[in-house]
Amino acid sequence: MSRPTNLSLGRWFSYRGGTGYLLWALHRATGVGVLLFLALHIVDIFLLGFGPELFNELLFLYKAPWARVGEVFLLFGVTFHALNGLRIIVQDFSPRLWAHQRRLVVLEIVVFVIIFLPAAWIMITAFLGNE
Amino acid sequence: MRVTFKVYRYQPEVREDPYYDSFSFDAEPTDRVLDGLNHIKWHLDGTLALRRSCQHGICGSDALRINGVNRLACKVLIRDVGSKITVEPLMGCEVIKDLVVDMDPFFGHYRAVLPYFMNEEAPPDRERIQSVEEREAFDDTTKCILCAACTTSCPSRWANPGFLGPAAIVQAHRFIFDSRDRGAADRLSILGERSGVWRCRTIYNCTRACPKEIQITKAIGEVKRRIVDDRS
Amino acid sequence: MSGHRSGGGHLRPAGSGFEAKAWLFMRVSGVVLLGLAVFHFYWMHFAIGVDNIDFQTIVGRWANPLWRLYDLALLAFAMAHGTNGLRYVLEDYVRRPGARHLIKGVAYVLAAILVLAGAYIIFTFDAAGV
Amino acid sequence: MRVHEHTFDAIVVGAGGSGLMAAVYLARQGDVRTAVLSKLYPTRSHTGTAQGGIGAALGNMGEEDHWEWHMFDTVKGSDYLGDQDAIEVMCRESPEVVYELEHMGLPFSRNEEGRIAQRRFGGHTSNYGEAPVRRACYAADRTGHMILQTLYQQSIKNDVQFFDEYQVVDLLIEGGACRGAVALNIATGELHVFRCKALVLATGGYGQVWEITSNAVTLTGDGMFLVARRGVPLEDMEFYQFHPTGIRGMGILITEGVRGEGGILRNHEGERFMERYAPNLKDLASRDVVSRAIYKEIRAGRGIDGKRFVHLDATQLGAEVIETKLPEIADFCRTYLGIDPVTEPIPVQPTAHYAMGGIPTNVNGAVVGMHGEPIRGLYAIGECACVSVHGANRLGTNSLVDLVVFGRRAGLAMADYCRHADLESAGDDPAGPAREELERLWSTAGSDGENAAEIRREMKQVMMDNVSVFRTEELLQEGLAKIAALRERADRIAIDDRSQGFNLDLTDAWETKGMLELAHIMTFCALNRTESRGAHSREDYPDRDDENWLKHTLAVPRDGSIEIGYKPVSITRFEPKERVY
Ligand SMILES: Cc1cc2nc3c(=O)[nH]c(=O)nc-3n(C[C@H](O)[C@H](O)[C@H](O)COP(=O)(O)OP(=O)(O)OC[C@H]3O[C@@H](n4cnc5c(N)ncnc54)[C@H](O)[C@@H]3O)c2cc1C
Ligand code: HEM
Ligand code: SF4
Ligand code: F3S
Ligand code: FES
Repeated sequence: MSRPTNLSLGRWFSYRGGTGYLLWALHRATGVGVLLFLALHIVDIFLLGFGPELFNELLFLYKAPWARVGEVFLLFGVTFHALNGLRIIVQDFSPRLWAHQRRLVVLEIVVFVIIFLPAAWIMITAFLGNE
Repeated sequence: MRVTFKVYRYQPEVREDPYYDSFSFDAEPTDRVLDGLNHIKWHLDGTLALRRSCQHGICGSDALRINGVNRLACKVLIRDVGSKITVEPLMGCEVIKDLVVDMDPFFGHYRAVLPYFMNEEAPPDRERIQSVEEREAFDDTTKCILCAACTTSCPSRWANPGFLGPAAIVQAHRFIFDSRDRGAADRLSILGERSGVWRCRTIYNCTRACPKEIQITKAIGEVKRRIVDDRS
Repeated sequence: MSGHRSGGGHLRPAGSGFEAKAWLFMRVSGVVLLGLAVFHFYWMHFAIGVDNIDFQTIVGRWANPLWRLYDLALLAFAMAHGTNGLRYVLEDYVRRPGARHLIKGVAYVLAAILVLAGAYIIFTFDAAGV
Repeated sequence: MRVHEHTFDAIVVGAGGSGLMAAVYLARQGDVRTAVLSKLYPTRSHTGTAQGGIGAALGNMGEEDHWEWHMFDTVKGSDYLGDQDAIEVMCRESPEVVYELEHMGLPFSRNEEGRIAQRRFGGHTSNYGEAPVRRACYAADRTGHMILQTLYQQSIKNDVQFFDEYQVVDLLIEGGACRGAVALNIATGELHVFRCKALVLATGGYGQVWEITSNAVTLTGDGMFLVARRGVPLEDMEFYQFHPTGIRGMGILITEGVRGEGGILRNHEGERFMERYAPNLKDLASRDVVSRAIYKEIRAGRGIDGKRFVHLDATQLGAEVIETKLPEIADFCRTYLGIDPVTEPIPVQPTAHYAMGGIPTNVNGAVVGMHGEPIRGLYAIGECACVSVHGANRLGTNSLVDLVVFGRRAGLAMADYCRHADLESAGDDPAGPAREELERLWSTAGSDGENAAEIRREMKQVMMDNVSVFRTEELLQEGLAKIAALRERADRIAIDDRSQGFNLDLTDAWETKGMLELAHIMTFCALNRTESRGAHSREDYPDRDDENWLKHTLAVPRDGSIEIGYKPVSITRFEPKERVY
């Protein structure tokens, strides 16, 4: 007879953790996401070796509208992952900052918004302007 | 005020699968959640099983998942959680019955970090001297009551039941940073293993869950630093 | 069920410290990537802009060997960092030991292929020759 | 029902401070096979809640101190009922055991020199009663927690074998010897017979018989009940300590350390009323004195707003002292009362706290019967035992000393005994009576009958109203009758839970019946003792009566009633005097 453990995928998400929990989930998701993009990116760069025709042809893939939406996601992922990673690193190397985690998180979010929103704006308007 | 408790039930001798039961009754806002559970057990349904003892947050018996987050039932008042209260056993532990979980793996991990004072030098006639500052360095982690609220709130532990978990690291920290102890190297080599501190992803659920308000993530961070520093 | 011994053994003998090194590497590479990847991203996406990138952009760029070096470092650090990150994720979610080994193995092979392919093109790309 | 069998040399029942100390000493011998049985995980034991400190005349705080002074204070605190030979052993050995605890790693708070920090506590004085002295060694207000943790850690280090969540439900005492115990494995509902040469009871107190209590819900006096029903007497059961400062309505303890650090009791008029009752030690007089004073204030209508509580004012201590030396107390006030002790007074009322009486033993923890005869192989230590070092009233910090001093002595004595004794037969079906008793309870599951929780609630009320701080013949007679009625009803208890595993409905009912027996014995003994001494305060006999009552009571249930016997008090150094603070 196997006993239940009160643990399932649903419960994972239903645990009311703090911002730390949310940030970790995002860090993980963006890390993996950026890695997947990187894999794709290496493949297309590799195609350089087959000459400009193929490469330029494929580049339009990046310029398709759905790819431009993806670009905003990529911006989000890289910016968030970088900032959140930086926060973790800073805390790791001065543990006394752990006690101020909440303030560091607020700082992180503020900096994120300051960078991400204008950059995303530029990206979107540049794209719309080109259409 | 009228409260409704939604309680996780698992009665293996009666029914194979877990289910939820609801109980509504009148309670004071200043009652502890534990008082509500006792009321259920004593007057509404005697089959409810839960552990409890001291009733004031010292013995560590009644860590439960209350409204989605780990707390001691005897340290939260009803007014702090509202009139709809969901009570479940700790996550990632085998449930024995209702709210009672198997704590053996938890204590197994506790024992794995050599949680006892080690110093084979002959002691002085009187006490070993320790300055107020040296004593302060590990004060926070001496408070741990082994309630398991932290370890069972850690997603890294849910994913990896082998992870020693924050409570065991807290207990190890208490000795590693005790100026009188000589066993730090042994403990650090255990904590430096795969299932040790490196499984901690600084998620912080543990620190939020700790009823003794121990800065657990900070303590884990100090242990990580110590391992890295000792290697270089 | 009989009484348990409270005496606790060691989990395992002291290991190589691989996890400690991996931890430290994630931090160091993180800081490095903060420079390399972020600059790269903002340069390509804002300074130049995706619309303006084509074969010639790269040709121009790689004419300077320093840029090749830059991209090589970016490739190496990002892939090492990302692959180790992927290892963390897989170790968390793939519970069955056999499957875990298999999937990790496949991931490492793929990562290695990508790094080799990327390095190959960076080294061998001959703008004049095309 | 399946019954499992185990054989050991020594069995420790209870894993609080006293049980673990004995276990560590037994395990260190190497050649005595020992097991510890506990109905709770060891770290859940109530020793962990002890706050204020452990008394030892170390003289670390720049004040002179001597174990003889400690002894005098203890004798005086006990209202001269404590056995002075035993008190001498305890006070002389206490510095040694405190150092030993420190060497085991216990993280005491430190003074400027890096030595163990000490603070004042009620009734502890220098130079035979002259002025308060700093004698209580402490680890913030978590002293008991640290003792429990440290001893559990040492048990792990010494490879002690534990049976956690095994509740002992019967003792195999026959023919003047103890041959083992029968325990219920709570998780499975199966019975286990543990045969052994020597067994020590360390099951703690029974504060759950009262309504307002500082004691855990699991402190139900199992050990005392188990020996009593096997014909071993209990000593001095009429003496039960009410601690002056429990959180109003909840009973959660506010350590005497608050007053030790300078906290003051005030009535509705803001008056420091202890000045009237104990001009010399004031708020630091011994507990019986302070508890009575609070009751008198309440009766005179000077409780806060005329209600049944007074104020403990710690506001003059300052945030620094409260946060560093009394952090747990601050946390309790904030969590349960929603007040901040730094700026507001704490509402307190006396709370049932500590059993001075218990299983009679000698200074090695060996249990002695009604006529001084030893019960071979049976030992008792800690709060369930009566050595008697606390007499009619225990001084703060002396229980923790008692645990470790006599825990150690019993461990050593048992090891010695085991080497020479043989394992005695426990009969054909040692688990028989326990099995019948539990099966009878089980068979009531789901049927109509009395609710154990309701009976417990009424018992607590009766004990609070009739047998607490002030007692009279009338109150006690009434209490006795009510308890008798409750005992009768308890025979008709029906439980809800019919399952085997983790049936806490069953154990609750079993404990309720045990507590009623203890309540009966206690009330009977209180009625029997027609004087006032220490915690036993008879308004109809307000004076201490050394002529007739300078003796210990022994009480054993016999055919539905209680048989009473007496034993003399050991007086070696200090002749009884009037007790003023
Ligand atoms: C709130 C509070 C504060 C206190 N502060 C102080 C202080 O500052 N200084 C001081 O000196 N004293 C203090 N005391 C008193 C002192 O802490 C206790 O008297 C002492 O801890 C009792 O220890 P013990 O070893 O006898 O039993 P406990 O620690 O109570 O342990 C009892 C053990 O017996 C086990 N047990 C019980 N029944 C059974 C059974 N049927 N089968 C198996 N196992 C069983 C339990 O599981 C537990 O392990 C305080 C007490 C309280 C309540
Ligand atoms: C831009 C600068 C970057 C910084 C500062 C950074 C920082 C970090 C840090 C500190 C961690 C470790 C987290 C932990 O140990 O718990 C981490 C994990 C990770 N990183 Fe990065 N990183 C960066 C860029 C990248 C890039 C470019 C990728 C993709 C290729 C990536 C993929 C990952 C992955 C997959 C993880 C694992 C996540 C997890 O375990 O939850 N990172 N990063
Ligand atoms: S660290 Fe805190 S949450 Fe974790 S076991 Fe200890 S007291 Fe409980
Ligand atoms: S929740 Fe877990 S990941 Fe670390 S910070 Fe706490 S142990
Ligand atoms: S009952 Fe002891 S911590 Fe809640």
